[in-house]
Amino acid sequence: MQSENPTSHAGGRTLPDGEALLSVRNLKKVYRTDAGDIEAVRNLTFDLGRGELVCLVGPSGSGKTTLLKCIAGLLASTEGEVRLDGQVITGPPKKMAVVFQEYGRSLFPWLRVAENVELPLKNAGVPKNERKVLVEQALEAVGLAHVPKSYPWQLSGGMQQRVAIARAVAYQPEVLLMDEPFAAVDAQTRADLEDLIRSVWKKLGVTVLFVTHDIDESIYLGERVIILSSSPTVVQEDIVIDLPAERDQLETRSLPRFTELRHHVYAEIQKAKQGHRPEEAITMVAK
Amino acid sequence: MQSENPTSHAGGRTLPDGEALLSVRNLKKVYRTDAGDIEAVRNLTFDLGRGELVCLVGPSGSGKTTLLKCIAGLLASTEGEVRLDGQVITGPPKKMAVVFQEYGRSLFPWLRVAENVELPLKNAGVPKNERKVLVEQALEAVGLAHVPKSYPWQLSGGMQQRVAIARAVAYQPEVLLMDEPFAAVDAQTRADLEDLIRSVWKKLGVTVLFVTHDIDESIYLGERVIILSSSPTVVQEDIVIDLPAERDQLETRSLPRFTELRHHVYAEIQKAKQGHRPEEAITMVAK
Amino acid sequence: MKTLKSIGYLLGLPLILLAWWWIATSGAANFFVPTPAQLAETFVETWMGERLVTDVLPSVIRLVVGVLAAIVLGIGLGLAVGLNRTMRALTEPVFEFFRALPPPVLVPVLMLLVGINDGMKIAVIISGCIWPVLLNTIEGVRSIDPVQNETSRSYGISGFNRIRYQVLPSATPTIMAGVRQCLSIGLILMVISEMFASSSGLGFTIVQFQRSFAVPEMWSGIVVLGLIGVALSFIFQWCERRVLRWYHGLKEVENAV
Amino acid sequence: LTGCGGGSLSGQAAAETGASGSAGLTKVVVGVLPIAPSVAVKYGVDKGIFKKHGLDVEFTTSSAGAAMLPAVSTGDLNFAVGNPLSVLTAVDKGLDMKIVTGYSNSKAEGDDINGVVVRADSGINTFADLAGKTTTVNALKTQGDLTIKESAAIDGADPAALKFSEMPFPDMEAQLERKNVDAIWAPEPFLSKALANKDNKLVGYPNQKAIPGLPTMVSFTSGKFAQEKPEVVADFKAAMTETLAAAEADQAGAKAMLPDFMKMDATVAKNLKMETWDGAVPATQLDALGQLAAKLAFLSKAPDVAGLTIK
Amino acid sequence: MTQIAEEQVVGGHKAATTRPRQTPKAVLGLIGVLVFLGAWELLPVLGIVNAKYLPPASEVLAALALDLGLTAFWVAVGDTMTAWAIGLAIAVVLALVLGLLIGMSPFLRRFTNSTIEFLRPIPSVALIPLAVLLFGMKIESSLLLIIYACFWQVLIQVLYGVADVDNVAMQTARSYGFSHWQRVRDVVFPTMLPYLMTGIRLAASVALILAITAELLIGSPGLGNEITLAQSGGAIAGMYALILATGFLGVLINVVTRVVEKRVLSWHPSVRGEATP
Ligand SMILES: Nc1ncnc2c1ncn2[C@@H]1O[C@H](COP(=O)(O)OP(=O)(O)OP(=O)(O)O)[C@@H](O)[C@H]1O
Ligand SMILES: Nc1ncnc2c1ncn2[C@@H]1O[C@H](COP(=O)(O)OP(=O)(O)OP(=O)(O)O)[C@@H](O)[C@H]1O
Ligand SMILES: [Mg+2]
Ligand SMILES: [Mg+2]
Repeated sequence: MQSENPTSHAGGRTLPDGEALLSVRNLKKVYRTDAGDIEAVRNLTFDLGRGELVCLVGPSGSGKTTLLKCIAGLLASTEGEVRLDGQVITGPPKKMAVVFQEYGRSLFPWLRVAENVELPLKNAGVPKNERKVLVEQALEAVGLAHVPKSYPWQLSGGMQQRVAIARAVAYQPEVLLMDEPFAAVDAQTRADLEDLIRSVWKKLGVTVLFVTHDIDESIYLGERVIILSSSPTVVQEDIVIDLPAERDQLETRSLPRFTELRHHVYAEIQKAKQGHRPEEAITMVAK
Repeated sequence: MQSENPTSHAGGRTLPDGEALLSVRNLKKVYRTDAGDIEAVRNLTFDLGRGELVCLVGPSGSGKTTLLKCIAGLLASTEGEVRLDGQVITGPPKKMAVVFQEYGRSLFPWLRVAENVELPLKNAGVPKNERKVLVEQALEAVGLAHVPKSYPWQLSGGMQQRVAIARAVAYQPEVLLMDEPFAAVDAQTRADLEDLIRSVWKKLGVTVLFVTHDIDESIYLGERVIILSSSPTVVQEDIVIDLPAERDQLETRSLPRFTELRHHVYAEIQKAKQGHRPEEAITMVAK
Repeated sequence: MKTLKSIGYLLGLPLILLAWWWIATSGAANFFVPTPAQLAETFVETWMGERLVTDVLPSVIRLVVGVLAAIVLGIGLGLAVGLNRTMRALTEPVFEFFRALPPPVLVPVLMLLVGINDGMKIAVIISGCIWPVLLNTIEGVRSIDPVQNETSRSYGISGFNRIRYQVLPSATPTIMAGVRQCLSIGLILMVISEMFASSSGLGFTIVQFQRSFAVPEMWSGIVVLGLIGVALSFIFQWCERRVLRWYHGLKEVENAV
Repeated sequence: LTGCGGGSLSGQAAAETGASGSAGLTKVVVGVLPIAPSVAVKYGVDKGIFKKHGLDVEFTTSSAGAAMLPAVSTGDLNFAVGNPLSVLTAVDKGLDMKIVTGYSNSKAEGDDINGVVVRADSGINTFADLAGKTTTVNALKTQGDLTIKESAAIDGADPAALKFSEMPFPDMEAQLERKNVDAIWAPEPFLSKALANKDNKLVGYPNQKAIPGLPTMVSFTSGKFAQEKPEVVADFKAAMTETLAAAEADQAGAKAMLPDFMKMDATVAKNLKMETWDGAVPATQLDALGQLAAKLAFLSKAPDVAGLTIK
Repeated sequence: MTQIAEEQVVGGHKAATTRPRQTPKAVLGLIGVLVFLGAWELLPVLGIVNAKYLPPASEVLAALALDLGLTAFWVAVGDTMTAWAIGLAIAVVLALVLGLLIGMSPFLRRFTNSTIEFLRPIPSVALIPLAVLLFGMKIESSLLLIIYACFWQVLIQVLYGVADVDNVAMQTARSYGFSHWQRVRDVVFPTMLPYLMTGIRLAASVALILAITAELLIGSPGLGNEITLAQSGGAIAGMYALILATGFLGVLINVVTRVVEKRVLSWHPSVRGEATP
């Protein structure tokens, strides 16, 4: 099936120098624990162009979160490097927002919902009235306009997750990293949020890297999907999603091409889980 | 559409006295906060027969977690009652296992993976060698046989969630309550776990109440699906899933009846989100 | 009804203990243990007059100044040390060294360095009651949830803002445990500080009573200490409830063990 | 740190390993203060004087009268050697105490064993000049402030105008030098040490001035013990009197025990000026002390010293 | 000591592998101590205090070195540490048990609040007559003072620790039918452990302080008694040497508690990964 699809290739796609906003090069991450070393990520290389919306899928435990944290400058890589705008990332860059997989723990329990969303803006020095508007809009967009005064622990799981999303959206970042941000919300809300992300992406021209487990979601949302192999992780495949730019929950999902892509990704992940590793990646490891 | 489907009806299905294992009667739960009262659940009535596998879906924040906690005896209801085997539940009943939505916080960070799974068995007085077998089997089943010595915080989100599932499965409960247990795992693993739950259910005859956001999953997994309305919550609909008992990820999902049910549930949830409330529920509130 | 209940909680155990004491002392009189009646009488005689202004008040002022300074210093130092691993390694042995020095041997050194004045007494109070605040702050900062730290870092919340909006609130429950310890230790050190180069003060008076075998008076002084302790603690708990409203809400949600 | 953990046993045998197990001896526990004159008790033990009188003495050092008097009253200590004013105060408050023997007295003439020291340039020349000034004593409401007040009164000042504050003896000289206090009341060896400094000068000897030959310590027991075990008390009285006489006669021998007894430097010990050890109860001085203490309101009334003394 | 430093990364990840190797912890600690001793050495030199009253560090260290060769010194250390260990152990066990009992019952928490707050600020020193009355001038008196002072330190920490139990963790335990005791052992205790460790660290030094103060005031044998003797004998350097020894004991005790902590709290964020790089 892979060969049938001209827009996909094993290994991450790289761009010529200067064109990439974010480049990941030979990234390797080994966690050192008392029980021995855990190689979470073996070798990752790919580029993200400015304003791209890329989805990242891969088996559980394949190192998606690890990769995201390396890109966010929260985790030092063992080998290789991540560059943003040509600069090697050593700490969290400015104007980057992250939605963490552990949404519950990422919200500050001592701040109310609106305050949680507001804090990064306040810290960035956004004037008060502007902040107010941004916070209200963001909460409205995720469907939480009615609970600004609640504490995070008074909310349901899905609501907490939406607060984290609202915080990221309100921050108006240039790069948005999201780690399974819709895992805890229902199907309908999820669809709404997918459309929200696409509209934010279009409106603000933000570069998005989006981790998800939902294959349909990755195809519906992304302009490109990167599939990670199972641990020790390399890029299994990098597919361009050649669906129309205007997407609609019902229409797009019923396109034959959508189904085709979906099957392709599904098959790839299954391969990944069974331990298949792309040739290219293996040679990369060797060199 | 609702009328087209003879196996569904608005309001929860009740069974004659003595037949139900678990009965929820006029359950109401109001959270009292300093910012005022929040009515999480308004009025829920339904029954679960012994050995049933029922899925619960509903919009985010509709009170699914609240309901589960009331059933588990962890939360006192404001009005109404929950009975297990005819006994009103006042505290956590024996032989019940819960997989919490906040899987990260539900694992004990001071115990290693295997120890986390083992602890409830140990406390229940299961002999050591038996315990060992159960733990190994459960970890094997969720695909985590290779990390028994890791601490939970050394695992990825999906892996943590699977540890929580393994703990519940190893416990061999009579009633199993699961709150979005597969939210953090990838599609392939999810499919495997779905089949695991069905096989455990068949083998042990355990009664399962399964909260999910994935509509396909609820239909694939359940013998019945209960749809909750949005907050203040009542039972929007209670549908019997008349799919063959032997289910297969590819086959079952491609059945026309599957698609039919899927559309039905989707439409119902959409209605729920838009604030539609079934007649019956409203009259129940009135009386 | 509610106030009645809280009064019951407030006085229940003290009254039981009082009754027990009363029964225990109603038999043979012991020179070193007065009866409740004796104590009550002495208490009024001893403390309700001029002593309140000349001895108790100055002591309490020194205590409050010392404790407040210790809290501020403890939290400030604790943040600096807790947030910085190198600082921690550098300072820990020295802190531990000072922590182990008994105040009675520290006071003479302080008298040499500071002189004999209120400053010295306050320094003694600080030197003793800073430790629980400092240690708890360090531990509180160290045990912050890593996900919270990552959140702050990824949103570029750093420096003062990070301390103000993330580190401090997150460590507050732990810090509060230290502050609570600090209050009673401060009171104890107030007494010790007045054992040196003093001629007035609550602690001085108690020690004086003890030395001159004015036993009921001494016990009444201890009662004064206890009452000040209770008062400080209630003020503290009131503040704590306000500061940690989110925390108590978070923990008490239907969390009966 | 653990380098010399094995410990070369170079230290002398511990001071307190009393001759135990000797048959026929009555065991008594004696509390003493950790100050130089207490060494006489050790002298008596080491020379076997107590044993001769049928007593097996175990002594404990305790720096606080606060602990010593309760211990005597409960019988935890059978005897104690301490400041007579403390005993009178305790009796005044209702504690049942009996004076058994005298112990040490200050010198009635010549250089006394404690004195008031000021800075040479302070302009304080007599006790009267201490009015309005702060003098440190080791403990308030004890013999120090009592005798200084009386001395000032004798010199014509109002005793109420004197101010006192408490401080351990070893810290006093430093505070005087820093001018944190105006005058200090120091016993030997601190007195000699302070006077060795040219910047300090002596104001006078308050004991000598107020009550010449004032007893600095006496030995005492509880009334209960005196009543129950009169023969032990009698033995103790005899042994103590003999001990003190022997120690007084063999000053050099007694002082030689000081470095071992209280870590005192050997040369300091050798040159130490010591109180007069004397087992006779100095009834006149004690009476005077009682009167004076009552006059200055240290006691509620003048005590009946004769009634307190064991004959 | 160096060995401990080598193993600084027990659990969790190393914050930065790309950065140059950090100076070992023990070396940094040593630098801290040296800076302190240097400052002390300078105090008399700069004329801030007279060397007669506060001898320079070098002189005191020399006196300490001399002490280290004496059996009597080690006997005194032994006496002090015996009282310290027994007192601390009893206080910790007592406070732990009572703290768990009180902390887990909202009723007891409220019921005992005023009494605890009344008793806590009573200085151990003021209890000396009572202690002597009850136990005489034996080790029990010192123990009473040590236990009384340490007990509250640990108790308060335990109370706060018990209140910190995570809801979800507790609900998990309840839903799996853990008995009361099992919940205490498996959920409450581990959660409280970091608080308890801080409490023990606080109490350990308070116990040392009180062991010495009790010896100082009651006169039971030990370092405190030696200090009094040195003090009244006018041996200033000797006295500071003993004080220095006390401080070093404190440092030593801390090293031990840190090692214990590293073992029992290896799972906790405070130990497993350095919160801030
Ligand atoms: N702090 C840590 N210490 C040790 N190992 C870790 C740590 N964090 C992650 N790992 C390991 O690294 C691997 C990748 O983890 P990561 O969280 O990146 O996976 P993931 O792709 O995000 O998975 P999921 O989809 O389940 O969230 C896993 O095997 C995990 O056990
Ligand atoms: N501790 C609490 N205090 C106050 N309100 C609460 C609390 N817990 C839940 N709620 C409220 O109750 C409602 C139902 O919450 P619940 O967690 O049961 O929803 P849910 O159906 O599980 O949602 P989700 O699918 O997002 O997890 C929400 O509106 C929430 O804000
Ligand atoms: Mg992840
Ligand atoms: Mg939920």
